[in-house]
Amino acid sequence: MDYQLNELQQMLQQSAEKYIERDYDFLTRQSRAASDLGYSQQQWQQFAELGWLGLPFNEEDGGFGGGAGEIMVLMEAFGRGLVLEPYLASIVLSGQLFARLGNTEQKADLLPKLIDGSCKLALAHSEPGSRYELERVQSKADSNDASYLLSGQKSVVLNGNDADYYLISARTGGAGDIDAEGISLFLVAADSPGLTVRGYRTADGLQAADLTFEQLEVAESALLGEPGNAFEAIEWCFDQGIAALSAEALGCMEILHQTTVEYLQTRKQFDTPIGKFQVLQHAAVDMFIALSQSRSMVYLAADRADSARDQRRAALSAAKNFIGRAGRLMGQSATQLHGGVGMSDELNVSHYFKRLTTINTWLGDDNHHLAQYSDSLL
Amino acid sequence: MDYQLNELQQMLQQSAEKYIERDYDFLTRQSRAASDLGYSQQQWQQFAELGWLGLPFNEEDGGFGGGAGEIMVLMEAFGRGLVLEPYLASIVLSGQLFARLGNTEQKADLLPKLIDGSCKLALAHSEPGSRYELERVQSKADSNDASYLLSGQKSVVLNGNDADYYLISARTGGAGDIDAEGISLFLVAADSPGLTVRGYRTADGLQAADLTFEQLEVAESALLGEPGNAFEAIEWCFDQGIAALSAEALGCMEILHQTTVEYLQTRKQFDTPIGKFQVLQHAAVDMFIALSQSRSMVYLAADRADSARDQRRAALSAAKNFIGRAGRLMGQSATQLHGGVGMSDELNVSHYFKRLTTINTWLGDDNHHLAQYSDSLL
Amino acid sequence: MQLDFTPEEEAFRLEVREFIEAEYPQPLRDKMNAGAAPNKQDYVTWQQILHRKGWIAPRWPEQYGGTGWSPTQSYIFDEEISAAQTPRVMPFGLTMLGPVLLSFGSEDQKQQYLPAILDSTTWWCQGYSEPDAGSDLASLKTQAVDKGDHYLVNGSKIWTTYAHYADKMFCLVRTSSEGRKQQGISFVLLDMNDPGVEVAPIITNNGLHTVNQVFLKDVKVPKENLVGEEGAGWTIAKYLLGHERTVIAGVAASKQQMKRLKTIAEQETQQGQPLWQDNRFRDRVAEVSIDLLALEQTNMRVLSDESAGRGPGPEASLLKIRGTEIQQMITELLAEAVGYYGLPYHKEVLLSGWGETEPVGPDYAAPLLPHYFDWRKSSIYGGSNEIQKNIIAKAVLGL
Amino acid sequence: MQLDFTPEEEAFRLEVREFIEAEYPQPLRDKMNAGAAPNKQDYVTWQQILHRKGWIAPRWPEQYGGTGWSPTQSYIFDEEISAAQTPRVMPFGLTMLGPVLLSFGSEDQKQQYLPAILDSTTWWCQGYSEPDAGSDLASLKTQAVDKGDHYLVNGSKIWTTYAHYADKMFCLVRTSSEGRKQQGISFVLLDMNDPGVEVAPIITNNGLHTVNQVFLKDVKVPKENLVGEEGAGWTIAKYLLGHERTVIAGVAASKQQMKRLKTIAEQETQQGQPLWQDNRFRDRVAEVSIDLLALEQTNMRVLSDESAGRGPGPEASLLKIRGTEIQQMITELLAEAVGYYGLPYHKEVLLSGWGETEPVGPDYAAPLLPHYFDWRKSSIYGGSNEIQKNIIAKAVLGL
Repeated sequence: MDYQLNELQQMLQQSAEKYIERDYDFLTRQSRAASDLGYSQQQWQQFAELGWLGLPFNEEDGGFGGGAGEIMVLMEAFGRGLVLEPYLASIVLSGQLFARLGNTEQKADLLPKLIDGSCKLALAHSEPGSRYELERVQSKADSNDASYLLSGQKSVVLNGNDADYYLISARTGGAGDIDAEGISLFLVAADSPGLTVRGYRTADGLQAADLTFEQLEVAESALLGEPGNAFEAIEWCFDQGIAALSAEALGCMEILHQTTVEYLQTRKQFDTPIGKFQVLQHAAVDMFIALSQSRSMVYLAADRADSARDQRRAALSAAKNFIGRAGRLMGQSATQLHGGVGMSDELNVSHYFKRLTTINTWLGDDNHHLAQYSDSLL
Repeated sequence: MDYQLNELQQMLQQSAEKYIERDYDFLTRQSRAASDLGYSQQQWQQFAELGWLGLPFNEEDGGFGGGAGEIMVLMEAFGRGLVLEPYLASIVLSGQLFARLGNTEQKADLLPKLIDGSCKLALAHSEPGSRYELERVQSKADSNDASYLLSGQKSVVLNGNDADYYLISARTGGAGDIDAEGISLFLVAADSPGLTVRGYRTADGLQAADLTFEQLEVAESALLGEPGNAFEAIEWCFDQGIAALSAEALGCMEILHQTTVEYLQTRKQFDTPIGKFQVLQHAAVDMFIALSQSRSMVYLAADRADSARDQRRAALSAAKNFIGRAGRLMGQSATQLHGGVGMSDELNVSHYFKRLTTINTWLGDDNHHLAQYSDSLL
Repeated sequence: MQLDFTPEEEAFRLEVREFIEAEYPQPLRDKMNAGAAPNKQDYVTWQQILHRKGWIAPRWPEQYGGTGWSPTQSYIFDEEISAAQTPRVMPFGLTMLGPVLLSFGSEDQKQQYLPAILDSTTWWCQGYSEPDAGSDLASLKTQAVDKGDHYLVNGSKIWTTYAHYADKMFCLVRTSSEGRKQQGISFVLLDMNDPGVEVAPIITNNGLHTVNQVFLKDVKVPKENLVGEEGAGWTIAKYLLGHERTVIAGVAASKQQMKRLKTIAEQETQQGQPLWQDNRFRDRVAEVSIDLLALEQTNMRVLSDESAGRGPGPEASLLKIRGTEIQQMITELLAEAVGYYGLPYHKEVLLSGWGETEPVGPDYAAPLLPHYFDWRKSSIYGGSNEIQKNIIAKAVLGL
Repeated sequence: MQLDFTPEEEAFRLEVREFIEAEYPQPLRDKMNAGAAPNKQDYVTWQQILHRKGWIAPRWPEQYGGTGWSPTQSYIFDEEISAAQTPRVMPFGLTMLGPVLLSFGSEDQKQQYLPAILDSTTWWCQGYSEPDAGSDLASLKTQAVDKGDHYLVNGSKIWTTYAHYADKMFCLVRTSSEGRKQQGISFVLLDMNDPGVEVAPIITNNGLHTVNQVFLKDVKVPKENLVGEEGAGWTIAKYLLGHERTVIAGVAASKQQMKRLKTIAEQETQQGQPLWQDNRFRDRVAEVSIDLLALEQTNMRVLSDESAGRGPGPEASLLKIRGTEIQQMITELLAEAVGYYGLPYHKEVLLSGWGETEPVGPDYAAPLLPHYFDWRKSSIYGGSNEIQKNIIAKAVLGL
């Protein structure tokens, strides 16, 4: 039993934390968020140079062979910096899914560009009405000679606003809309005729898009993996995403906790630092308790991210539920303890609060994962 | 809109509170609880003399024509005194149920004895496995010439230990075990051959019993109301019980709150009354908030106890849920704020805590009633 | 005890409802129903409609333009207004300054200010909080130096709601630093157009501009703008805090939001069913619904005590705490209900609804998460809930 | 990072499990499985079984009878002991006094007391709390007056667990009233059979007798029974509080109780189905189960830090708070699961199980509600959870 980071992870942690400290102060972050792109392509290139974009890919694919533990370390630092660049969307979710399903040729084609930062992906899976249910896919892919015709809608595709390619799931078979069998995954260029991308910002300052496609034709070679067989991989990549998001949340919580304690130490009311008021002290302690346990759950999530399916899913649901609840407590308490100042857009507190809130929604909220976990107890 | 007690209620309140203050101090209560009977027959006769045993019955039946509002006032005082006598079992639940279903002859026979204190009833409805579901009755009553043969079991019959008669529900028809149709109610003497009564104390110092009966023969005249038609009345009397229990809980909470605040004012630690510690202050405020709102819900419960079925059931479930949660908070907080002293059997705090806990279970706990209320929103 | 409304009260409710039905302008109604934030003109439009009917100041004395309603009638009126989702009546002039002037103002001040409050031609804002005096209001530092016929005011106010709409501000200032810090506070009126008044917007966590910081630099406030005695500011502020406590529970608005929640959950789908069918979700709503019922009953019980001549008891103090907690829970459930479609942020929709634009996701989704963020303020402002509990502990429990 | 146990650790687990399986006496096992309270003989029997195996004092140095296990092994041992539901090892001699004597005691004291702790022939109790010194331990008043070769002790201790079983007591007394109140406290050992020692039972809310008040009247304590220096009592007490913090989370016991909860909920019926099938009930269990998982992971992370040579960090302080909160929630869910059959109270069953008697309701039901009542103590004793939070606020957060 060993909860210590290994050497590679410690190295990664140091470089990531140093990067955040040096290149990602809050004001710079805000100006990047306000730019047209919503993040910095220059920073993305930095990520490439630091080797982060290749982190989870096999060495034969040009990557570094890292796993959930390494991504965890990186994402925790990204959480501390409220990083805007689409690492979760392009690398953790789509990149890993692509690498898992794609054949040698497809990978040779795309992975180098993904790793060198010249190309970005987004995962288009959820649909209006599917909520957090992964099996529910209504989009259809009809086989048509040597091509497929895709029709359907995809909801709130993370970083869907500026991806070069989408991974679009669509049904090539299966009994009805909620069969895990019959779901296929396609690589679709953003500029494909028949694809409409409606982009927007999200509440946390990131961006996403809704996709609509009608009789969108893709070549057979756009299919990733066997037809109808993508579900298991999609589920797996959602779990990778959960582990990564949880680590990002942990980073957010660290800053919120630290900022709040400092505020309590310095802000004075009634002629005394407000941190002398016992009720506020205990609220800060509750934050500390949530934070400490969140770290443990983030470790657990990373450790279980490659376990056998049932064990993996239960552990990841437990982690996502815990992190969701802890994040809510941290965000709400930090706001409350900061008083009016916590409501202001100018301070970082409200932005960490918002990011923790949207993290809870992404990939299934705390209540969804409570239900998943609860059902796993049967 | 008027939330003021009327004159009759104010009078009742005064006399009941005076009675509790004079005749029901905690030590006397404890010695009564420790007696063989578990309460005082002498006090029961007092209840009769004060007119309380006839309170809810019609004037033509020898009663005083009171309703849920009057019972509320009485039960609140009983809660303050942790009264042991079987008013809820014998009068509120069984007495009112009997009066509602019984015919003129049956009532003329029994009600005078109920009202003068010489006879007590208990309601035997719930069964092993029925939990809080009122429709689920497995006990059977087979018609047999001019009699019925009753077979079944009844669980945790409140004050079942020393009742003179039981109101036993049993199935004379209906489709399966969970049909609201087909449930009949019988008046059965405690000394009937074939009836086994296993009595015991309950965690709050009251008493109850499990009943077993096999081919227990009762005359046709033991049937109350039309055959198969008792369910609606049983449901109604459970709601009367809920309103009464909620009022009793309110009385318990008042004392717990008052005792706790006094303790905070007087108990010293770290050279200061512990009521100066902000965290304990806020805990006491949370108790105060729960108490105030509980009073409102108790009023609502009494007011709605005779409304049309759907409105009544929803309001009573809401009240029972709220009171259950508030009672838990009051009991747990009072214990915690009293520290070790709150754990001791010698002080009244632990007994109010226990009574509030068992009140939550009786007639369906907070979670059961949340589900009921939730389903009523559909 | 008779918890239902009387037939007379129900008839009054109908009258209010019919009035709103007839007079609430459709374009404004559409905008409000879309969850958009009303602007200055929207507020004024609706207030002037109420004013023309004579219903703008229910709790003022009749001779000054009040309605002469019972507390219960006022409550019913609030319920109907909330149910119709009209813009709320801005409290600064009507429920804050008005009662203060009526109790503490000179006859001149009443003549000068009350009519323009009633007809909404003057927009007031409230100058209480300061950067270094939030929950500890009495430590405010804005100085008013006596210059004979006027005070020279210097300092800064913060979190000033709609200062950028306001014509005038009522304001707590320090006229003395002697004695207990509560003693040197005075209550003055100033003009937002006066030289030296500067309004700086503060954007809050929903991305919108509602509150401000107001800088006061050598602002001249004529002595006749002092309300009450010099040094009576704290007494006036406390009077206001105790005023209208039954309104702050926000029960009517929360009931309206609960209806909205149900409507939305009936439209959202989960596992192919309406979300509302899911016990797990609906049970959480049910618990809040019961809490709201308990708050409502407590609110009404307090009202009933008032009507029976027993001034609001200590129960009134808890209404703000529970009221805001419940409001916040509802905003949370609303955002939860729409799942992923809570995430897109459309500032223009928050300001004016989708209008002709095709919505992203369901048309009701866009404002929900920003509302959730925004409502965190409710447990902070008006005396934070922690402060409220301190007050109950001390004043009610004697701790 | 490798969160699973190593094969060696799993082999050790198996060894422990097999030992218990072979040596845990069936009658005692039956009694414990029925949820009955062990008596003195039960505790001693089990402790002596562990002692014969050499496993009674895992955390003592090997030379004094310890096992030489790693923190992880000790943790695994605790897990298996808890899973088997054996009587717990009484902490007073083994995990409290033992380490104190090892760190602060004289060689004579070690020789005299440690062997009888190991073989359970001396039962110790702890004399800390006093009627007027609960959470504020340092204000204790029991006086020890220096009489040359002995102290004359007068005062009273309260909440003394199993004082009525005890042969001896270790005890904090005041040997001086000079200086800070922490400074005048000393740590002494006394004999429960000494003249002047009187034990008065306190019945707690489960109706049982576990704790006591102990009156000390002119009790002579020889000077050689002083542990450490005179006035070092507070240092020793604090040392003890910091000791073994990873055990107090009670994770292993809570995991065992969660299993029991599931078993019971599978047997209880609701609407004709096992209660366990009801999402509404199971979701509440699931949430506690996730909380317990988070606590367990935190506990193990702290252990791992310890093994890596980094002493328990500040995280350790939260284990008591969350551990007791979770224990309490589980007792609540257990009582809820059995519905009406939680209500009957059978004192004799709490002491020795149903035995030959036909149970009232399901045989597992009787102890559940009394356990719920009893476990409220866990957030009070050992430094109440409020005190624990004060400590974290001050020591960890610097507030």
